[in-house]
Amino acid sequence: MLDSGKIREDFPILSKKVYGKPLVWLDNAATSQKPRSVIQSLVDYYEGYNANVHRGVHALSIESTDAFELARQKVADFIHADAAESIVWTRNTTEAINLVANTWARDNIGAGDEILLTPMEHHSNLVPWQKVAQENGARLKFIPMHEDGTLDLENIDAIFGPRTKLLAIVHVSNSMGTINPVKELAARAHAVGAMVLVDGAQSVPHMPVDVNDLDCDFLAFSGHKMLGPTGIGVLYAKRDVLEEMDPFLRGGEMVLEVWYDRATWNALPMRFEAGTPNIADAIGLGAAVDYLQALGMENVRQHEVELTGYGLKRFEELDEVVVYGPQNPDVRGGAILFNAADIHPHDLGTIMDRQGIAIRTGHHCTMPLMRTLGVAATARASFYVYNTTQEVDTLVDGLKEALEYFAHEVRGA
Amino acid sequence: MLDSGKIREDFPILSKKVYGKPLVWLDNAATSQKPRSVIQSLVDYYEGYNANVHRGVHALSIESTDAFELARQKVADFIHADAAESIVWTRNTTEAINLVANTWARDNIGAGDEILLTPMEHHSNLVPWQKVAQENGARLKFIPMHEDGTLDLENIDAIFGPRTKLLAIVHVSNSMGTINPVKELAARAHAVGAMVLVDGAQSVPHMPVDVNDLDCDFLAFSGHKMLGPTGIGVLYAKRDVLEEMDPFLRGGEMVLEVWYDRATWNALPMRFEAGTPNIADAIGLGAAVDYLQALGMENVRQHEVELTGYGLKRFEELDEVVVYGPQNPDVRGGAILFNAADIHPHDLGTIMDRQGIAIRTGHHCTMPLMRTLGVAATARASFYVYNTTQEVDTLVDGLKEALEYFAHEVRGA
Amino acid sequence: MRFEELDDLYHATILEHRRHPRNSDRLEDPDITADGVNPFCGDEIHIQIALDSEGRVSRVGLQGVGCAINQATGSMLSDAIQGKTLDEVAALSRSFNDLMTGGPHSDGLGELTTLESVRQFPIRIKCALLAWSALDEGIEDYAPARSR
Amino acid sequence: MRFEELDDLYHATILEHRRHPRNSDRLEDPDITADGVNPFCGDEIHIQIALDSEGRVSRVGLQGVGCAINQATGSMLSDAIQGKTLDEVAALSRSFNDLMTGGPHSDGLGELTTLESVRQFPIRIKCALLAWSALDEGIEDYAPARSR
Ligand SMILES: Cc1ncc(COP(=O)(O)O)c(C=O)c1O
Ligand SMILES: Cc1ncc(COP(=O)(O)O)c(C=O)c1O
Repeated sequence: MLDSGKIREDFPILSKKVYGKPLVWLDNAATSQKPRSVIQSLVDYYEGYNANVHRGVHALSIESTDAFELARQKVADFIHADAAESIVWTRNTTEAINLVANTWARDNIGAGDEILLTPMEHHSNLVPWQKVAQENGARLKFIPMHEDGTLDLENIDAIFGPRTKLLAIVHVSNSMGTINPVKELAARAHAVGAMVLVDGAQSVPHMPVDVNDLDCDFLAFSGHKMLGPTGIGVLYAKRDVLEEMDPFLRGGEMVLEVWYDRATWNALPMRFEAGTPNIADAIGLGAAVDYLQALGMENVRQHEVELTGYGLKRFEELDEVVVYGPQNPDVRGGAILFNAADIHPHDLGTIMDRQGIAIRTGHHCTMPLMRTLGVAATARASFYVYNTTQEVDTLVDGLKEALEYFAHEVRGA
Repeated sequence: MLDSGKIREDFPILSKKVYGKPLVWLDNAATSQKPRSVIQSLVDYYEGYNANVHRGVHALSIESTDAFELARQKVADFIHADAAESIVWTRNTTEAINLVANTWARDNIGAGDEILLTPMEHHSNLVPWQKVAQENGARLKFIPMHEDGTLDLENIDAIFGPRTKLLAIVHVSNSMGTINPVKELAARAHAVGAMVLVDGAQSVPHMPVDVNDLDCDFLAFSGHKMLGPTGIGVLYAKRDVLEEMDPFLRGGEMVLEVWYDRATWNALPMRFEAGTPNIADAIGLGAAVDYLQALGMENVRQHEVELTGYGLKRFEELDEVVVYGPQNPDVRGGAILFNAADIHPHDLGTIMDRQGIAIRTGHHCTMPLMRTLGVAATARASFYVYNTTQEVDTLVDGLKEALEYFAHEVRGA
Repeated sequence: MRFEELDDLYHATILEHRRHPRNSDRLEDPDITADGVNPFCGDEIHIQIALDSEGRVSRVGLQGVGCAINQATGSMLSDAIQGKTLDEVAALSRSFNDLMTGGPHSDGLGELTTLESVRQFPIRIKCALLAWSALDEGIEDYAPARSR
Repeated sequence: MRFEELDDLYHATILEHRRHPRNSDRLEDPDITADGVNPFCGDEIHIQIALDSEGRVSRVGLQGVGCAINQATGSMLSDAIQGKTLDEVAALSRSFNDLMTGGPHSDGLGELTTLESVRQFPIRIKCALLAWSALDEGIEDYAPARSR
């Protein structure tokens, strides 16, 4: 569906060589590469209209404010939010989740209440809730999981209850690729009066996401994983929820009036954006959204289904390799998590690296999940719009040779 | 001392025209412009070695981690910090102050304790402390101020006491330019066992700052005000203080080990940096520091003393204009705060804007100070390395014409 | 320096109103009061309205601090609403909003039409709207009291 | 595919140690225990040491999970410290650290010298150092107990 060959031309870094070999970037779940248009949007900003936003009467301030707010509107449209006021800029997914933990959750989750999670949460959607649980006397509860990395929803009625105050759930697992049935679970959560936070770090970049369809109360995601710059992320929240929340960080920009002893708060969404925002990178994320919209998110998704399907099939050739997570590419994202029987992931990572292939190795910020899977570390290849089946071939062929290499031990210096 | 003419060539935006007139950027206290080397550092990163930091074994991740940590070392050296571990990346000054308010202050300031501030604090060094005071039952206390915007230290002995737990003070006032005697006050604070936080948003970019000489426990500043990109700021903290502090934001990167119910923390400074950091802009700030170091901070300071002295003198020609703050340029930073008797600052701002001159108008995020000065709003011109005496002339001449313009009211459409 | 492009914004009529604001005495026993602040500018506006037995605006008091646009708009407003019913005032306010946002507007705006020039300075539009939005709120707050 | 540049890192000696780790039985009554973890890699190392009456290492147990470098280093270490006094072990550890950081090092490292190649892969140096820093800590913790 996507013309990856053409897309690749938009990404300057993809023509780079690593150890003399063409770069094969398969570490997209960690961070994506950036198209020229995004990089250029930063240059245009700094060379043409850099100025602090919102309070200036001069031309550059007006221009930068307009571009900054236009980017917000683009992001709102991208996830089908009703209003730009629902889009709060953060540094990344992690800060977005911490914002909710330190405001809504801090004020609304009490002793004995339950926060419902899954065993596959990224540390960023787990450790903040540990703090809330500890400080407010609440309990973390985990939806059970099948061996193949999908949620076990058989006893779902017993899982949600009157004490459930929040469902905080990853939309697409960054480790195993599992796509969780967020919409159905959100309906369950709302039925018992709980709120729903979706960690969209791996869904928003890779598939169409509609916050009204999911009916989530909060959605968190990162710009750097969706062709955007580092340093910019998003918290989406329903307008009425945001309206009721106490501000998080305090200082300039988020206030309306200030006296020595007290202050009142600015309108949404500035109320949640203290200090000078990351203006350039918000605009850069707007450019990334433009790029993705032009590709079409249905096409992006389809491309990854194809790559993942092809990858999973080719992985079957590797006898000594275990693949974790669901096997049907239609119900999973574009990350393949695996281990080679006899080679530690870090050795594998080093061997792949010397072939120009960037994969990620370790715990992928899901240490508890690794324990549940019974492994200390794993390797992961993850795909995006510019990856090709040829690159999947390079990966699999590279793995084959690595396995062979480690099988022969009699070599000398 | 500085060759501003040559410096200007390094800043692409300065050759821009606004309404057909050359841009005169005098809004530096809000944000500075960026040299080509800083912009290029971002392009180099995204086109050459963009990758997530710290946990990758592949080449790009190693390269980006090295550059990211080198930038940290550059910033440490710039403020003469003993170790790079003392440098925590934040989004901006505001987040840096909030970090301290939500960790050290939350845990160490109790009922009846006092937080000492000045009447000239930026909202970002006031509103976070209002929250701490409210939640912990502490009291905000303000050092008195003379009419000329300098602190009144006559009764200083009565001001510091056994209940003083924190002195949070702006180093250089962003409104009036006042340079506060931070070193002397820090010594007083430490003598009564209080900690010292310095808001260096307007000092670090403009003069040599040595954290060991000041002996402050915390120093906060923003990259975007010192030739760096938006979205990156710094909290410096003494190593042993940081070591004792609870983490603030939680999630990936800041943890060492994670279980479903608990976690342990990573080493300094990562412990305070949750989630994917703003890698590109940290590297960009490193490039900005390189640029400033090459100029020499003593020279930067001297240049601004000259411009401010020249400006204050030329302002004397304007009968109907009131200038606030201390009058001796040797004891003040490069910001001139003023009001034209009969013209509201916003009208002034608009008239200057049409001449290509960007000044700031309003409360400059110091609303309580504006009330103390007895004004609703003011205008501010603030200088940096690329500003020239000719630009000061353009400003003063422009003000003259604006005053004349408003003096004649009989004009028609 | 050529300020021609500013002459529309700072039209003689506008500057004259700013220099000599109309109806600036505070009313002591108003039927309606309305207050607006724009903390970002430090602008304030305070309006008092007395109604006659037929519900028409009989007297207006308007005080404020702020920029020329804000001050002049307030002064013109205090003239323009005299003798009007509250419904007519609300219609006038809508009409002025239309003028500012570039929509089609009725031509009953009189002097207020000189403020059309503010549209060339988008950042200043809120200065012209402060008095009107305060007035709208004041009338809204009054309406339920009236129907009690 | 040409892996020549990897042949130094995955030297035959290293792979052989990884495949057949020495001294892997856990000691039941050790004088010294030392444990190291690198959570980022999921690597672990557990060392037990028994001393003879003269304070020399008489037996070693070493178990671990982790990459080839970590495993091989541990295995070589467990051989290399046999019969040494704790001071000699500490000196050997310093010497190995010097090897890894590119400093001058004594030539008493024996097989461990094959790990010099790790220096070409800086990100992997911590894999080679895990066992040694665990050992250093284990000895440090033992020293005060000894002098009690
Ligand atoms: C003195 C002072 N403190 C704090 C700040 C806040 O900086 P930032 O908006 O970058 O967080 C500023 C700048 O606006 C400032 O001038
Ligand atoms: C599922 C998931 N959640 C959260 C995060 C954290 O994102 P960030 O590091 O950008 O805050 C990531 C990425 O690492 C992720 O994959």
